[in-house]
Amino acid sequence: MASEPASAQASDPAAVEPLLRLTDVQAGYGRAALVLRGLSVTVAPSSVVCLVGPNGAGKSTVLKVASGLLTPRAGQVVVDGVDVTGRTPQQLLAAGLSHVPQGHSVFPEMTVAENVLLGAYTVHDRSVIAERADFVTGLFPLVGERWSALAGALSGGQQKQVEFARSLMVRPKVVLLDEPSMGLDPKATGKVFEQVQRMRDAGTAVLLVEQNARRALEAADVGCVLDLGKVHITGPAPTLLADPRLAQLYLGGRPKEVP
Amino acid sequence: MPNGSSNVRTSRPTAVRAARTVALLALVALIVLFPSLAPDPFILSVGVVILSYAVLATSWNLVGGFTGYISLGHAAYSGLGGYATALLILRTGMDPWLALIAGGLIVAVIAVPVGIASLRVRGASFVIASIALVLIVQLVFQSWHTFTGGSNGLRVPRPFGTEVLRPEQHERFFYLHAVLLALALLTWWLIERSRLGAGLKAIREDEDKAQALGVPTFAYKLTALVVSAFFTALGGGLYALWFGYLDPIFQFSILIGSYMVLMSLLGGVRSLFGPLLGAVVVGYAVEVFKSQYGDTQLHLVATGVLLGLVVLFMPDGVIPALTSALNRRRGAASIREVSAEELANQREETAR
Amino acid sequence: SPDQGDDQGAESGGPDDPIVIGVSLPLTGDFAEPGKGVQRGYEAWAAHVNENGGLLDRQVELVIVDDQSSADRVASDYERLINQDGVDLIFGPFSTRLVVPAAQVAQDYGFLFVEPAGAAAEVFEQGFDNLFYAAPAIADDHYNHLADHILALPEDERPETIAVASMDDPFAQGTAYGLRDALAAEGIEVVVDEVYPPNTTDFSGIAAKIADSGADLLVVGSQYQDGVNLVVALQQQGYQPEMAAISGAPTNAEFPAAIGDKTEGILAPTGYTPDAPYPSNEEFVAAYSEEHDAEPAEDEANAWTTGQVVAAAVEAVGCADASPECQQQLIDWLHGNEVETVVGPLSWDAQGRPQSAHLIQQYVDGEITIVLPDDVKEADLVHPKPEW
Amino acid sequence: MTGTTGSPTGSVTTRDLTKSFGGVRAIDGASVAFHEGEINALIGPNGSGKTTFFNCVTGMIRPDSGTVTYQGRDVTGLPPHRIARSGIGRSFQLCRIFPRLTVLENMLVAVQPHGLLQRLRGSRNPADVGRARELLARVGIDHLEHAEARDISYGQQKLLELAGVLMGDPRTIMLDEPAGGVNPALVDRIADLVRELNAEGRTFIIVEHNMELVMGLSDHVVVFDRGRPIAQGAPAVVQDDPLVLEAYLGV
Amino acid sequence: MTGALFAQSLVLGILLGGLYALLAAGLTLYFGVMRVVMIAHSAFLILAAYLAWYFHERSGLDPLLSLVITVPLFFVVGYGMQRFLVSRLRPISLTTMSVLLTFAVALTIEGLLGFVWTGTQRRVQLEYSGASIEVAGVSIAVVKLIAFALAAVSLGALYLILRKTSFGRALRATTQHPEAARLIGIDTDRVAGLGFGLGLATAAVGGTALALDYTIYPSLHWHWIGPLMAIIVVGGLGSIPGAAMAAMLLGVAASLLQVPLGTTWAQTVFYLALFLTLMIRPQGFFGGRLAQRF
Ligand SMILES: Nc1ncnc2c1ncn2[C@@H]1O[C@H](COP(=O)(O)OP(=O)(O)OP(=O)(O)O)[C@@H](O)[C@H]1O
Ligand SMILES: Nc1ncnc2c1ncn2[C@@H]1O[C@H](COP(=O)(O)OP(=O)(O)OP(=O)(O)O)[C@@H](O)[C@H]1O
Ligand SMILES: CC(C)C[C@H](N)C(=O)O
Ligand SMILES: [Mg+2]
Ligand SMILES: [Mg+2]
Repeated sequence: MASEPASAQASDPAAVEPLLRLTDVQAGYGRAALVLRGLSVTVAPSSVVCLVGPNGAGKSTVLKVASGLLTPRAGQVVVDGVDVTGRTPQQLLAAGLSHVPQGHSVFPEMTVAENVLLGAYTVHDRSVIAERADFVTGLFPLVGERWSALAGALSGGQQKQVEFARSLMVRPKVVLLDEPSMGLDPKATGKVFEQVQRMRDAGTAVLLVEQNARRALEAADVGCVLDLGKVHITGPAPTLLADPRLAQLYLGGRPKEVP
Repeated sequence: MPNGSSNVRTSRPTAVRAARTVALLALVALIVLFPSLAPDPFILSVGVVILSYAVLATSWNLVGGFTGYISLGHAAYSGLGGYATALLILRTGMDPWLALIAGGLIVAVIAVPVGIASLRVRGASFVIASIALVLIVQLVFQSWHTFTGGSNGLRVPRPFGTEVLRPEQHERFFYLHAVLLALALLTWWLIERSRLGAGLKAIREDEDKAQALGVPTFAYKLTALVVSAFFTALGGGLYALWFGYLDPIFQFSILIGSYMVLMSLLGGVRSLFGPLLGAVVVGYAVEVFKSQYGDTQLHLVATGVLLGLVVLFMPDGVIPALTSALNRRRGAASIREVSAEELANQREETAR
Repeated sequence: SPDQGDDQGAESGGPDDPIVIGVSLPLTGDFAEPGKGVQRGYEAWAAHVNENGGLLDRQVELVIVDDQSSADRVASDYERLINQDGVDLIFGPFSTRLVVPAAQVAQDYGFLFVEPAGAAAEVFEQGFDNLFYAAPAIADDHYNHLADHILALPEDERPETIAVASMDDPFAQGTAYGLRDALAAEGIEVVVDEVYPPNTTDFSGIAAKIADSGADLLVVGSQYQDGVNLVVALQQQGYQPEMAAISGAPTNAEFPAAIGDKTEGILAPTGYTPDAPYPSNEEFVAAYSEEHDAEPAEDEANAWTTGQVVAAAVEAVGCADASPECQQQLIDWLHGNEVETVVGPLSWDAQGRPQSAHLIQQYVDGEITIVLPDDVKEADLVHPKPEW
Repeated sequence: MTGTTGSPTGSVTTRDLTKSFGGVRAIDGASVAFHEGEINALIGPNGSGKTTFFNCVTGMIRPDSGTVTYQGRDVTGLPPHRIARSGIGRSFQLCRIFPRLTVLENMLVAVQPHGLLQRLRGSRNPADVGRARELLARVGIDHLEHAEARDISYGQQKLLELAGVLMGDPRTIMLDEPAGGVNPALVDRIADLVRELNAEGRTFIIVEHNMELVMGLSDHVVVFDRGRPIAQGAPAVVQDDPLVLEAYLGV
Repeated sequence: MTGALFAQSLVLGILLGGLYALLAAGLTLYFGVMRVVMIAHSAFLILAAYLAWYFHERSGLDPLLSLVITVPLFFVVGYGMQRFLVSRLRPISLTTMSVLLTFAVALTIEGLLGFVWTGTQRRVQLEYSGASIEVAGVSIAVVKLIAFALAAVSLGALYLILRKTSFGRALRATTQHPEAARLIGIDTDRVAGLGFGLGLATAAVGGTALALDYTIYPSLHWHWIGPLMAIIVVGGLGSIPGAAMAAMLLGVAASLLQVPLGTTWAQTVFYLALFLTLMIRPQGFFGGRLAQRF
């Protein structure tokens, strides 16, 4: 079933130098077996690459390796032409890569304001911070409404919104999003995907992991199907969406006939 | 259904089981023969002390190991057990053995309100409450001269008459402690394999979730604490009958409580014989530290360093550490990897 | 170290073998300081005996172990000394709290138990028949001379109120309450009666109460440091008693250094003075001073006394081994005889209480001086005491 | 609009349920009835009080006022384990599993017995183990049986939690976002599983933002906004309700 | 109780409460921001007191000057302790294991103190040890006043650092979600280390204050553990203002109760307050929602 594990760049005719490249990465947790077994992904500027795959395939692990939370046992991580393998998340953030992890990652005992402003921990220009804070409160009204509530007191979906808002306080070159729409209501989901598109338009490279696969692939340029720690299929997102075998295996339901 | 065997750890080789049985029998034989092997009454008395430690550690583990509520103040229960036994004998003239059991029961009853107050809060608050408990009983027993003998201490009448010589006393108490230890171990084992045990372990991991699954968490925790306090008190009472003297400062000391924790942790809180092993190691080490470092405070340093090392490098204890080392040696395959391949096949099949 | 006596009988005690004496002492923990004093005393005694030809013509050898001031430890120490180290004789530890559990072990094995520091009355009420306290008087009687003196004062000089503060310790309480009860019985009013746990460090509350009462006579039952702390706290509160009787602390050599020039007029009982005219005392002071460059204090003296008492019994009976017969002979001998010691002649009642009395000392012109009883005093008791 | 469908057998029913946190009214006088024997869905925007509602019903938090009845019995304010015993099983939105127990042990905890003797019986009874394995297979994580639960991926943990709830064999199953983070292919299988169990007579109350799943699966939908129901009824009806479109779907 | 005695006891209680407040604040810091129950805090306190005493013995200078050495020293030691010991604990059992780890540290310190300086009780002798000023019939010992001032100043500084600086926010973020903190660019290792250093620095200040007016000996830390632990629970685990208020309240209560009840029984007020808190309001009386969740 594994077709040519081609580079994601294949889909990008311009063949510009990618902003993020993972090459032959092998990684695992502690002494346990390898989770990623020789995996390669590239993300070009102004593009959205979407990783889909079954639970436990290793999608989150890919992002952790890319952002330095997990050091790979072999292989390379290159950001904007610089080999950053083994660097810490802060160093990577400084190099222009940000990662919004899966699950819940607000600081529960701090206010929404503190959470959002901490997103700009590495930014020192106060006017920039204020401007971006205005932007995110505009995007997610909830964030403004609950500005001085403790983040831990918000509902699950509200927390995800705060997290996403927090991540927008910096403007990195590469953004890694791990299931940003999980737990969000349809309205908020729409806004997240909209924002992803905007980031792309601004030249950012986005690596997106989603279980809301159809929706994500619709928003993405390139899709990668990950299973058992390897990329099995890479191709333009629309092509993957139309593949019936893929649909049955990974996307669920029937392929959509609607426009 | 792959196999209906009740033994979930996929068919443990019978050899291992046989080895376990042999080890168990050897342990029993060792304990039975120890008094006749001991070269002098002093060694025998050290044996009594170690067994007493083992009783206390095993009892501690009934609450610490199952529920993960770490009590640094368990000395309160052993001390209360000792005092309850002694005071019953002195004040009511009760038969010493009856007093021992009654003392255990009284302490178990005392543990109920203590549990109601302190088990409602997890982690930090519980530890702090346990420390406070031991300090408060220390204050009370020290100050309440008329009833407890206060800081003068309390002499406990010997249960065997004066005609039973001291070495003979040691031997009898050695066996009595062994019996109590066996009872505590049996209780632990029964709970471990029971559904009550499964519920307690779930509490250790996530209390709310356990409750949502129908585990009456509060009742379970309280049960564990009360059973633990009961055995700890019996341990304290038996020791008091043997030792013959109670001093509030040494009975209600955090250090004794911390020994119980150290011993359990060192051996392994999740294994039946962990605390026993820990007691042997720590009990022996305490004697060695003492004879090595004699008149300096270095024995405290040694205890501290040992505890620190265990917490940092062997938080699961010796027994689990050894088992997992053995498993690795045997090259046990990672379950996940093998079945991941199976999973792939399975997926292929569904796809077809 | 001594041979690991697998047989603990007289057989091992050949004429050339040393007599091994086992002691457990609090060398660390709460009683470490006085414990070390006792250790110095025992060691000085042993060295002195050996220089002078030993005991029964055998050398003596001390085995001293540390019980960390713990009652559990002290019992197991004697258990080991008797059973494993095969000692021939044992000496007692320091402090009432440790003496009781240790005496129990000694009794179970039939050993003679002479002890230097279990002064509290309780020690003698436990039914031990092998125990002897090697000092002039039990705690309750330490202040007897002072009580008599106060009660003999003319009406207008006699204190009308007493404030008592004592450590919660049988010895400290014994001394303080001995005086309190003697005075209270004669109608002197007790206005403050405080007990504080061992190891108390904050005395300001107690001091506030005492200062508030303005009592004429201050009676403190202390071991050492607590006495110092209480005095400082009382100074902070500006309390000035007419008379201050403090047991434990003042006889300690470090006391004047610890509270500076505020010692003047403080009274304290003592069982020992280096100036005592007893012949063996001169020998003791000479031997001790030579080695330590300082005169012995009470703890050292009590230890030495212990050695003298046991030695007297051994010489008289002619045996020194662990056998029950020998030990019983030693015990019996002590019950029936008087022993000359550095604290004077000592004899005991059936429970081991010594039958003499303590002296009363006072700081006069910066020196601690004997002021009572009249027949041995070095200076007159100063009353009322100067301000501190 | 409180037009409860006159279903005679109410499963979980609440009357004027209210719960505030500080100034926030999480539940605001909600009177809702879920249908026994059906697959009910509870939807609504983020922060509309769905999870809080679940927590009030299952006793995890105490409502400020109002009542909760289950199969006609008032269960307001009972401790969570009592409510679980009465037949309500639930999952958590922020996935709760027992991290240091193995996957199989996680399953066995859910078998909670009655009576002292039962509790002292061995916990690894072959029948239970068999059933646990079967459920794990149905959610697709049977191969992880011996792995410690903390070592499995986020989605796998959610599946484990679901299987754990089913293991307790509850009559009524309340699931808080069962499909969140779960692979779509597996979501289909879970949907099948829910239908099967429903066919056996079990009641479901499902909170979910995956509209496709909700509309395809449920018989009865309740829509929450700001702590109270704004619409309820059959999926097709609710879907076109202007209030719902406005508040939730955002069109 | 006479009015004068009441006033005197009240003042003594407030002075003592100040010291308790400072120390409890340090404990709260470890717990509030790091989930660490630092049993060794009072052992470090005694260590600092010993250093102050030793400094005084050696140099003859005022023990307060030792702060110049001990505060930075303790800061560094705290940093190291977090980085090399505490950070090795597994997050899942951090709170309980930290109790045991820091307990081990406390034993080690106690043992070393005993080894180096023996079990003898020590006391700094100053010209002004016995000095006091009298205000409206109440004598206030100069040393106690100095200790109180030290405590108040450090407490204020601590509060400002935590609430008003970006370091303070980073510290709290690090505790609440280390992974997310790292992902937004916080050097979590450093921040946690510095936080611990800060906590330990308060022990240095407290210890020096203690040395001014108390006798010290190696096992003295046991006397502080109980009341301090009780205070942080009553105040609400994790809340610094809560701890300070509880410290004041209980300090005064113990001091006043001592008059009718005596030293020993008055001491029980701490524990009774603790158990009452657990029964009535487990999250503490002055803030902190943490107790129930951890
Ligand atoms: N902390 C961990 N320790 C050990 N193994 C882990 C750990 N986290 C994940 N794994 C294992 O690594 C594999 C990949 O996990 P990963 O989290 O990358 O999956 P995923 O593709 O993101 O899945 P999901 O869609 O469920 O989030 C899984 O099989 C999981 O069991
Ligand atoms: N413990 C709490 N403390 C304070 N406020 C809370 C608490 N729990 C919930 N809330 C508030 O109650 C409201 C409802 O929250 P709830 O979690 O019930 O929403 P929900 O419908 O489950 O949302 P979602 O779809 O995002 O999960 C929210 O505004 C939330 O901020
Ligand atoms: C006179 C002292 C040496 C007595 C000793 N302090 C005791 O506790 O009994
Ligand atoms: Mg993932
Ligand atoms: Mg929710």
